[in-house]
Amino acid sequence: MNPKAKIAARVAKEFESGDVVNLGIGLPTLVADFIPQGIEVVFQSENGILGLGPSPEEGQEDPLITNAGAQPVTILPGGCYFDSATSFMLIRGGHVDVTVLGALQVDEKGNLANWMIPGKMVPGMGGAMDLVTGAKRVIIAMQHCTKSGGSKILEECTLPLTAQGEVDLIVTECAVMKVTNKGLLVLEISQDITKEELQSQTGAKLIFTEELKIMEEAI
Amino acid sequence: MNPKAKIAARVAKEFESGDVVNLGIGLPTLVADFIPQGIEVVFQSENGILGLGPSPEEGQEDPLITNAGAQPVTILPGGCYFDSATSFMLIRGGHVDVTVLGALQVDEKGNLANWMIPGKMVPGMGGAMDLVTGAKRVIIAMQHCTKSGGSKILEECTLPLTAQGEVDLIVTECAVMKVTNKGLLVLEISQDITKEELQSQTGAKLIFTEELKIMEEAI
Amino acid sequence: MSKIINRQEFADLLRDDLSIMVGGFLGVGTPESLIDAVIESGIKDITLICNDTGFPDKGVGKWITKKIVKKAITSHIGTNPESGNQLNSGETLFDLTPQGTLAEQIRAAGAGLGGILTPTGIGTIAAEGKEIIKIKEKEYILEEALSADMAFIKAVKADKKGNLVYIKAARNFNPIMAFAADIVVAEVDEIVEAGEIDPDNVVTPSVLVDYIVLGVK
Amino acid sequence: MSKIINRQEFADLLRDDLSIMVGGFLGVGTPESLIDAVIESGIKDITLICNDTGFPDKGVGKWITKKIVKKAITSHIGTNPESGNQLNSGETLFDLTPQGTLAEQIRAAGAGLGGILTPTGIGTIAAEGKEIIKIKEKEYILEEALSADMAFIKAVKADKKGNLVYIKAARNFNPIMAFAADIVVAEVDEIVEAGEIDPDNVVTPSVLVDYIVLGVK
Repeated sequence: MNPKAKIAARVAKEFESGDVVNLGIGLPTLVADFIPQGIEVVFQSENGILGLGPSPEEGQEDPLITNAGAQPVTILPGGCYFDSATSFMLIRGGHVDVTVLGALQVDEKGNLANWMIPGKMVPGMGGAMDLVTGAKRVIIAMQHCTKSGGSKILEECTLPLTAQGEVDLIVTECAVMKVTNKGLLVLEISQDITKEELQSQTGAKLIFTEELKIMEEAI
Repeated sequence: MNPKAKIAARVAKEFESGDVVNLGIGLPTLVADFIPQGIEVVFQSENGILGLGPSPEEGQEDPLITNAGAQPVTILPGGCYFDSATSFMLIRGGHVDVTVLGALQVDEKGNLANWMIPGKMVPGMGGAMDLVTGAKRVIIAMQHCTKSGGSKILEECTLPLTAQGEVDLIVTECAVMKVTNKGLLVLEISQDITKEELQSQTGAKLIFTEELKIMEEAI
Repeated sequence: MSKIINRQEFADLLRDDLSIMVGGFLGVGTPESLIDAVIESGIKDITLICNDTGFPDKGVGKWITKKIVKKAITSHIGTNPESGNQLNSGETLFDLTPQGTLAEQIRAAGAGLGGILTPTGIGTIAAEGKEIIKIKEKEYILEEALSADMAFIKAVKADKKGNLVYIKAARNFNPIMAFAADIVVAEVDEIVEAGEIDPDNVVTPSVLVDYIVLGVK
Repeated sequence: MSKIINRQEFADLLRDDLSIMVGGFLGVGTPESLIDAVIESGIKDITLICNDTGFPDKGVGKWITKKIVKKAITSHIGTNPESGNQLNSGETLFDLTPQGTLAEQIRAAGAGLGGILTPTGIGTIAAEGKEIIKIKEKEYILEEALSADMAFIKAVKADKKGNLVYIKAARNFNPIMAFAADIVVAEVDEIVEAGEIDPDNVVTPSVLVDYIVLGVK
């Protein structure tokens, strides 16, 4: 299983039936493909859809039914459309249970940086700041290190923040980490890495729970 | 013609085609019956209707189509319904051109008191404060004096205000008065009253325009 | 799990001292069955948030008549003489608020905003004791967001997931209250299958509604 | 007087230095015909308010490509490389705003509110230079209301009075922009008689719309 699928599959296990979930662009979008059988979540997209369904068959795309990344999607029976103000009432008002987002950096205080690299990449924050501030639970789904091998998990973010202290859980291909007021608590670790290796690849001090589990590969 | 009909008919002449108009409960509601031929206004009601039509025939009342005073009304083709937040977006946001309201007191500074008499009558302000603050133009339609003969037009309101300095025009059975920064300017006077009589029945100093007209009786 | 509950299951949600938003405008678009069920449940000391207190025998006015309301936050009580009596006697507290402010305070709570900045009420007793904020030379009252433990709303139709549509002037405060309470119960005239309401015409999205009760006609 | 105008009459409304809101989300629900007509008109120095700057050849991105925008207030420019280039060169000003804040600022202007109190952006550069208001121990940024000279919006259908309905995800910013500009022009795919749209399904009330233009398919 490739790392992205592994991360997405693990994140998908965090949901409970009835959860309203907003998935960010990129890796987080993959999470929709791994929802466990018997769990029914409702996907929200900030461009104004509730009840997103699977990707349309090729040739069946409707140009007016897209997600917030402009990819074609579908809507399930019982879904609905609304305007942007209503969409962010849902998001900012705490009516979205979980948001899953990627990160450039995340730190042990739950700070998140995922919207710009000064002087280099300034796409704008889109709906990310509202999602991270408003959703009841914020899960970061990302590869553990940057392409050059640097750690994305730090004592303190150095890039401009998306939100302060809002991250609840970090899921990478190496581990599942919970943000606590004592620091990052490792709940699960991948079978192909040791605690020491994980710590060495992480820019913040890790705490390991006594009930540390092996991070399961999805089937 | 009775005084109330005279007032309502005169107010109705203030509208231009296309005006969005909200009529208060009581005397102002009568204004709808006097819209001049050729003038098409759109009536808004704060309980969530745009495009109110004439009162329904007896027996044709729809309990779900009422005005803000719970009286049965009708809706014209091209009318629509909306919620209370949207209704007050229209009102507070300046999308209502004219509101016509009654008054307990109104003063030469354009202050209005029409929602309570301490210790005596405390019905609540309903939508009146929003209407007077938000509508582009505020017309007061009321009988010139109280039942006991006291003046309702004062130098300064003594009752708790509905809004400060928002009144534009006052129409009574005796006169049409414009609120200016120099005071109350009488534009029209009823044929059955002299300037001196009008002043004696008014608790604020009146200024008479040089082009003073006789207040026409509606046909 | 189905969101559809009966009146007994509804009564089981209730307790004393709840803050409750109730939709409706002078008895139009009011969840009358839920209002009656609350009276039957015997709970008391309600903090009521609603546009108006209806009539003595219609809408939330029935709660005023039964004296189960401790405090009412509302824009108008003039159509219910019982409200006026209880205000004068001090038996019930009435917090009178401009209608547009009330609507926007409720919406702000549902939208996760801290409050609103409204020009309505400047220079009146509605501004007393409140923070005034000046923006571009104009004064606004800071009014705090207003949420509640429960909202009882009325729609004409629900699908089984909880999507709601309203009819005519019976919409009023119902859609905004659906955003602003911990538990939202919708009384409806009709329940249809998911997918039977055109997704463009849904006014209240399903996820806001916790329970659906079929109203007694 | 009819609200229906043709492209020439639309062009006659335009001038340099306008602030213009444009509906749409990454080119979905965008008034493409009006966007093209603006380019043809030759006006420049637009202050643009929109969710995103679309793509170089789609949506308001076309205005960026043509360099007729002086300043853009928007939440996202990442899908239009030309925006990034002009940001880096300093040729165009970009005021990046969180999407929910932008939506609510526009709505506030349309609703006659002075601004909004949002928790979004606290502790980030989005809060820099802005007033922070504490309500019940929680911090909120005071963001001012945002209005414009004109709003160009896209709906699927209008009736002749100007009532609008939207379809699918093409609704987005259009309904709130209809409240927030001095002149509102709606591009639609279809114009029907007054009364043909169910009054319960109208999303944008007629009185907000000044002009209707039938879009070029």
